[in-house]
Amino acid sequence: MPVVTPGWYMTLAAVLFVLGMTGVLIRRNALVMFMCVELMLNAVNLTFVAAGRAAGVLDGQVAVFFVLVVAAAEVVVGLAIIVAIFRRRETASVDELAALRG
Amino acid sequence: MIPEAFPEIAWSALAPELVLVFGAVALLLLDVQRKPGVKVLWVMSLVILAVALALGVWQWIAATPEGEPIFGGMLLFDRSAALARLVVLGVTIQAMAAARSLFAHLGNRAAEGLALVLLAAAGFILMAASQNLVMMFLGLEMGSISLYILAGIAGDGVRSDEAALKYLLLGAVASAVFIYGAALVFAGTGSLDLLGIGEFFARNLLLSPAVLLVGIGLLTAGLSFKVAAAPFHVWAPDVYQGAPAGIVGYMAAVAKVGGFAALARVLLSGFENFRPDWAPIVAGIAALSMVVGALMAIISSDIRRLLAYSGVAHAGFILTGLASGVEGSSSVWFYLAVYTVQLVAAFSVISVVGGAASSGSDLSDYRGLYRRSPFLALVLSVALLGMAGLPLTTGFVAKLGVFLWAWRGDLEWLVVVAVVASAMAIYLYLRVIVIMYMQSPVGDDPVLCDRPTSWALGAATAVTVVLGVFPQPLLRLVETAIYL
Amino acid sequence: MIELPTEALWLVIALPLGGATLLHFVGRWLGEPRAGYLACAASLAAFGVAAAAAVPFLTGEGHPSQSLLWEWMPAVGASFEIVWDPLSALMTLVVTGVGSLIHIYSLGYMHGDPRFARFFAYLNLFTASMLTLVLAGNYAMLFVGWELVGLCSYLLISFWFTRPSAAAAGKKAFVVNRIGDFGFLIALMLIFSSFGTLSYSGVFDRAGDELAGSAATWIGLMLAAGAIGKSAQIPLYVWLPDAMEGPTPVSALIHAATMVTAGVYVIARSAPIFELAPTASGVVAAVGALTALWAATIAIGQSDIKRVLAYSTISQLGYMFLAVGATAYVAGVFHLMTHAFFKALLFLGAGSVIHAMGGRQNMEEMGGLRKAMPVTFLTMGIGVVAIAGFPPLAGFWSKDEILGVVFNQGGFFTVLWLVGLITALLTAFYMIRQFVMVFLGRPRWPEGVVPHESPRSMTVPLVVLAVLSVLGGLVNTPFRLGLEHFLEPSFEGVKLGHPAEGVVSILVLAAVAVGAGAVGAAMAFFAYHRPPEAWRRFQAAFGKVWGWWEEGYRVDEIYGTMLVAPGRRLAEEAAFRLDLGVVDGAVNGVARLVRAAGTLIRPAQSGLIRQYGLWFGLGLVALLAWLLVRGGL
Amino acid sequence: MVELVVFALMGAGTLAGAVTVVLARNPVRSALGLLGALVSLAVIYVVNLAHLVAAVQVVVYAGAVLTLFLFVIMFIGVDRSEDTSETIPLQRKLVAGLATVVALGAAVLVSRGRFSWTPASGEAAEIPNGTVQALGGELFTTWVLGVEVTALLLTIAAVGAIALAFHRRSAETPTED
Amino acid sequence: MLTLLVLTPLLGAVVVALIPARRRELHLPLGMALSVAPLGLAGAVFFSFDAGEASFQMVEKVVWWEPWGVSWQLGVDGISLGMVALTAILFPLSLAVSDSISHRRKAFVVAMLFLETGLIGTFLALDLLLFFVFFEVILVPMYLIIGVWGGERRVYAAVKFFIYTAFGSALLLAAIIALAVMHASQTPDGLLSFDYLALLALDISPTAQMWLFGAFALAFAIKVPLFPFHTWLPDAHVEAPTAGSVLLAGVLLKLGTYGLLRFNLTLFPEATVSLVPVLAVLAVVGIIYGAVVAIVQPDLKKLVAYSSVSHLGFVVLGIFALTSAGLQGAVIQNVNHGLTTGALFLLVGMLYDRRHTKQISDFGGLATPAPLMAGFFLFMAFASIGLPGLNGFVGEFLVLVGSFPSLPALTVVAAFGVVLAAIYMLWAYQRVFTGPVSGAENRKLADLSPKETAVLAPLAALVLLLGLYPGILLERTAPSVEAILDRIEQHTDYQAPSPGRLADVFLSDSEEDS
Repeated sequence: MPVVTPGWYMTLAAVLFVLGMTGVLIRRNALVMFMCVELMLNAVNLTFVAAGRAAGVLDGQVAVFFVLVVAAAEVVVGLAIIVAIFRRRETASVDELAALRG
Repeated sequence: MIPEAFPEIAWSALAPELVLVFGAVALLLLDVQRKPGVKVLWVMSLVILAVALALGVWQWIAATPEGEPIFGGMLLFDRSAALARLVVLGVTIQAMAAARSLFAHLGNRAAEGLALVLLAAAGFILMAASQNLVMMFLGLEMGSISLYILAGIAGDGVRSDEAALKYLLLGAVASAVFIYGAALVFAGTGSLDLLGIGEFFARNLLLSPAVLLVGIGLLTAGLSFKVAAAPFHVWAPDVYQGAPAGIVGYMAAVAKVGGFAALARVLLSGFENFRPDWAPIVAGIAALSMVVGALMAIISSDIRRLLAYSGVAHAGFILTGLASGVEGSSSVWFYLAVYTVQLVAAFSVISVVGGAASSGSDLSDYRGLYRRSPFLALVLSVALLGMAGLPLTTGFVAKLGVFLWAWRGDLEWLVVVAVVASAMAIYLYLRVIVIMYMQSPVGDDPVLCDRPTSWALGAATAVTVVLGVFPQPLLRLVETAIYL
Repeated sequence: MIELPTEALWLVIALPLGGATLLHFVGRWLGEPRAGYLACAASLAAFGVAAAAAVPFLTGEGHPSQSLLWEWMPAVGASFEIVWDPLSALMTLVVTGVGSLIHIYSLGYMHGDPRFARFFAYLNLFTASMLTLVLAGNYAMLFVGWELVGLCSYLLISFWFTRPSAAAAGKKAFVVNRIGDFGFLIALMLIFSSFGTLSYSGVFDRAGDELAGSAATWIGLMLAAGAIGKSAQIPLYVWLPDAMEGPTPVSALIHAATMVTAGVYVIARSAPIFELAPTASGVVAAVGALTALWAATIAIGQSDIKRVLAYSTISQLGYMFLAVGATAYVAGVFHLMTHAFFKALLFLGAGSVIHAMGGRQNMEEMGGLRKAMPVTFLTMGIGVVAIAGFPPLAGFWSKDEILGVVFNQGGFFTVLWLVGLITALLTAFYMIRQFVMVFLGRPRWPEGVVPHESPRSMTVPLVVLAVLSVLGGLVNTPFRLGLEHFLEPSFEGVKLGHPAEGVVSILVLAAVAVGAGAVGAAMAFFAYHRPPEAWRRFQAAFGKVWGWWEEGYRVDEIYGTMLVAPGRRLAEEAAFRLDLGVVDGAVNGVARLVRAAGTLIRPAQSGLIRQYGLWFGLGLVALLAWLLVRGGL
Repeated sequence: MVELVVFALMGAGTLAGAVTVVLARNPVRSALGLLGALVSLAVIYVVNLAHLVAAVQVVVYAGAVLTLFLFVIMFIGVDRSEDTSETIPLQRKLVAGLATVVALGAAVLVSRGRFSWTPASGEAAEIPNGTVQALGGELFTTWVLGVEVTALLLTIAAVGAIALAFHRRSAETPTED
Repeated sequence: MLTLLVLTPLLGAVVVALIPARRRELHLPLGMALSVAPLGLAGAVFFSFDAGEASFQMVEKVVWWEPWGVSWQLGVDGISLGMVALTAILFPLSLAVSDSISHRRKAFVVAMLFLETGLIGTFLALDLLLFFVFFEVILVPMYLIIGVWGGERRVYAAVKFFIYTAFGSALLLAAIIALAVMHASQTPDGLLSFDYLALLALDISPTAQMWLFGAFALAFAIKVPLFPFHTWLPDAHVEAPTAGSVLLAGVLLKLGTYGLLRFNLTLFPEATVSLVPVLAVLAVVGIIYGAVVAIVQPDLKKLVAYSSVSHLGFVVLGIFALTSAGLQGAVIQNVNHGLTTGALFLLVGMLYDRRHTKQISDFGGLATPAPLMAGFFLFMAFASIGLPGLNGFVGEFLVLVGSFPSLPALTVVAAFGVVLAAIYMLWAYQRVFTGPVSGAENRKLADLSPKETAVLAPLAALVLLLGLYPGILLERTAPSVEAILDRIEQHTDYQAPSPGRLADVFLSDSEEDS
């Protein structure tokens, strides 16, 4: 019976991070992209927890707490901007926001 | 259960930031209560900044090169942090002095705007002083989120929205990458504290630090995004073009100061032992930034994009100094201090010429600016020549500094790339000067700028030239601001 | 007589130079004729000083001396220093003497020219330059004079610069001379590299010891190249006929009597070097002989009075080259001197004729001028006889000595002697032809031309020169080698070529030469002392050949198509195709390349957030990959 | 043993949720996928003795943040399926390539045993118990500055949201561009 | 004294800048008057210079950017002396002919005076970084002079000039940094230093010398300009206003040759010796190429510009001949070219002011209406051709005779440039000034005004003086030049050829046959 080590969690977190990143790259709905960013941050959180467990310190869990708050703040601001854009453009697709380029 | 070792709260060390934060809150409350005029709020914010700067100077004098850890090692207020504070506050004042018209345009949202500026400044200062990776992340987010909002707050429509969303989305990804890097470093060392990390390396001999290498890479990439270094720079031109002109200079400058301070602290203080590993990638990013920045700037026809790309190139120059190691950080600081002044001055001119909130900034608007406003043309020229690194401007001294240290740090190839790129870049600055001085004006109407703006611009120009000829004071100053 | 210290010789140069400077600045204010008087005075004064200084050599008490004026370029051993020995003395006297006469002549000839004073300024400047050349104590200073006379030649040929042909001729003269100078410069470099100095004394004293044979040959050849340019020898003679665009006194002074002889002077001066370089000497002699014949044939076909004389000059210079090439330096210098007399005389006479004919130079429009201008007729007649080499006039003695020396060298030189002999025949032919066409027969003057004798200022020099042409040859006859003794100190240690000893051979050779001349003269007289239709018939008998002669073998055209046109095309290709296209194109190409590189990466900046994210991801992965691969993965 | 089962189940749940977020056509489904992932993670946190974190995860994330998401989705009316075809050329291929490279790299690292963490000392370490008390002690002593900063962050977010909303109202009326 | 000399024009610039723009009639005369002050100072320096002394004189040193070992260090030796004097002479003259500058006259005068400070500073700087600062700063006023007051394609020309030269100096900066760092690593206290005299003591490996030499040489080759880096020059000259052309040709180009002589030869002796063939070949190609291209130029100014390429080839050849005569020739030819070509550009400018064209085909027979101008042009043309007695000859002759022992074949080719010079100069003169007057505008062309004559006369006098008595300069130059040669001989196994030996070496092939 294998013992679950922190490494397992970290690997899971890595996969989650990559999934989140992939989502950001392939989805064009800004809201979904934000969700994917949340996935990435959750991967970070899982890593922190697992690493904290491995190191035997609480710092990892404390870090999760802060990351959580940051994520919340980002979401608030992000959603406000998306709402603002949607009001004006009737779209949440980031592909249609490419006036600035070159 | 109250731990007996409740950390001492070093209020005095944080005095400037406290002033900023309480000032911001005061502005918001005042706005809610009394609805004072924009001018009152604006003057207030300047006063707050001035007080903070004064306290910052006091703190600079008090600071020691080794620094003093406060808040249980969350922050390290050493000379470099104190210098970062001075630079951030300095350019904030410079930018704010020239930004009255922007806040006038914001109308009833001026208080929010001003508060966000102050909070962003505080955030980046904290970021620069952070000794702890999570703390650094918090400072980074405090500054960045404020900037995301500022990018979207005052713009005149679609472009501003787009800029804000781009900045936010990509910034969030970059933040995630950064904090993931921090997490991996934590996994590899069991510590989030840069000093602790350093101690860990002192205790353990690591043969295969793959986790750490990835962590370093992610941290570097995340911060490279913030300072707009290639290939993590693509957002910068779009955001600089779309965000309100009156605030872009400030946004660019403080983000660069905070980002580079953090990068320097992480790499030089935490991972000094890994220099053989990270120096090549930093050098690579530097080279790529210089070349790509110059190439793209040459073909852009919008002055804001041009400056954004030139900013990419400058990030490359600064990284050149950074890659050379601890000693080179003094040159990084010199560069940051003088470049941000030029950057803010240039964008201030842009906001005067194109309107503080508008996003129109086509190069053709600058045709014959010399005739419409000799003063603005001169200011912009000096700023551009400074960025070009022409002797007798601070830009030259700054470039010389990073080149010198890079050469001493055995990065000869990078210096060669850098000098070639800087020669290439001269063309793009000249192009603007040509347009201003050697083409016939688009209109006859003179471009006027208000008095505080003029003062700010005049001061920036004077600083660029005077410190360009006699840079000794600043050189001595930054000499002590290295990451021991 | 007061003996002049050689230190004061700088006056010889300074006087005409001062005159030139003065005339340059205040000439217009002085006006005619005072400006001319000033110039004549300067020239005569220089003659006086030179004569006074030359006295010791005549009395046999003089010693060659060298005096330093001031340092010029110490690094290459060049300074302004004057050498005073019999050779330079003789040259100085010829230059100032003949020069003074021509100055005086010009008083009349240039009468009424709006730039009268300027003309005399140039004449004086020329005199000074030529004196710099002959008095120079080192090759560098020689080169100064060498080039300055070229400058004066340029200025004087294109004196009437509003005539495009005159302007072109001046430029041509200078440029062609420059080609020769190119060789001369190389000679100077070789000399400096070989000796570390350019001073005559330094060079000649050590020539025998330090000069490798090949070096001497090269130096000799390169010096000869310079001389060929200046003395209008094949292949660089083409400038001289065109130089006739200048006022006639200029042709007389510069393009007959003095400047063109500089080449001969240089070779004579460099005798110690040529002595070590028989090959170079041989080349000089061959070139001289060939030129003599070549130019003489062309002279036959000319109908312009001055062009005949011009080709004659080239031909005579060929004689001098033949002489110095045959190491008969004295004979060469001797002919140089006599030629200066009679050719100056001929040119001035021709000038007188042109003056009388109102500027016309075509001999076919002349004829029968004998009565209209008797002094000119007589003096020019003397000149013709002198150049044709009839005894006892000057030309006979000098030419005869040359032919004698050449014959005596034997071998290859025998051929050259034969060439010289034919040339003598041709010389007599074309000179008599000219004389007959101009002065004898019936007048063929165009309407409105009323020839008259020239003013006194012009005829007096003619007379003086005529006297010199008669008596000048007597300074060096086989019976009394006066000139050779005189020049001995200058050629100390140099083996001189001599004619064969013995009265019989001298007489036989002389007889052959004179006979050749007589044949030529007779032919010309009978062919041309008839109406023009008869000339045509005579000329037609030569078929195409006469046409070649008339057109000077079309050398100018050949040079034009073979050298000038391709050269110009090359220059145009270089300027407009290579420079603008390739070299500058590369520069602009780099700029374009930079822009192209920017444009190439521009699509990355698409404005699409997701794509930006992708770039971020790519960069990140690349960065991590590098870190890990470096860290051993 | 328990941990292994939890890891297997909740890990699978996390990934399933994540994949749903990434691939679902309907944003509401994505949000629900996110909810699944968040809750699964909360369970994993509990197994790792991060009790407070798990609680906060459920309350703040699954509760507040996700509600906000759903609210906005409904608010702006994009709760319909979207076309998931790719319009940017090469984007998908490059992303796939990137993911492959990352996966391969990670595989190589893991297979070589190079993906190690806190060596030596890590084995003996006691698992930190993230109770409210323990975490609270940490947060309000060592990390007190961080807590203050988070407060500021939330203030900023609030101020920003207000300012951006104002922006809408004021920008709608005047003529644009 | 030297500091004063450098700063006087700057002070002048400030004074002019303070005059209100509307008093435009004051700016030019004042600028001229102010530029006489440095001339006086330069004269004082020239005549108080100790001719027998090889090392730097009147050295002044003030620590400047202390942490990096940068100092304000000035000094003059035989090599810089002539250049400083030349600069000081040309400025009042070029200001005097700038009446045709009609707009932004104040800015023009300020730019000119600023330029003068930069130029004099470059020649006097003994600190490499200070040198670089001056070297680079010059670009700005020159850029403005071309770009603001120039002809039709002025912007293109100005930008090309700026970028091209800035590119060269970029690598120069890298090389200077390398030297400073090298100094830090070779001295016990580990301090950076840019002090030229201190850097001379460095021990630089041959490979490093090659690289550094290359970087220095590229910067200077572009400035000279050496073939094939010359194409910015014709553009810049054609578009620049008269004063700009005069200074460009007269002084700016000399920065390149000065730099080669001052820095390349002394700092990197080994690389110098081994790279002689490269530089000498480029120089000779430049001589011939510049002359050939000049022949067919339809634009008079361009013709003179290309002639500069040719003339400066001589200077470079002289430098890399590495003989005393060659080096002396190079130094004096630097000055000569400044005087004659400067004067030629002045004349072309005067023509342009009168006719607003520079096309040769637009002129013809000008010697009739303007004899004085024709005279000056011819005089300067002959000086440029290298007529003995005028200055150009002294330089060319010294260069040729000096180069022959070390580079015989190349020198022979170079000497042919003398022939080509005669062709392009005299042909141009022929087409512009001689023949019948063409066109009504040419017929009523005004001759030189007294002021213009007064501008040209001093140049003509100097041309003559240096042609006849170059000792005034040579005696001051010789010791410094010898010192450079000594240095090269000490640091390498190179031996400057002594005359009397090498002619045989050169001719040894043919000698074996005989």
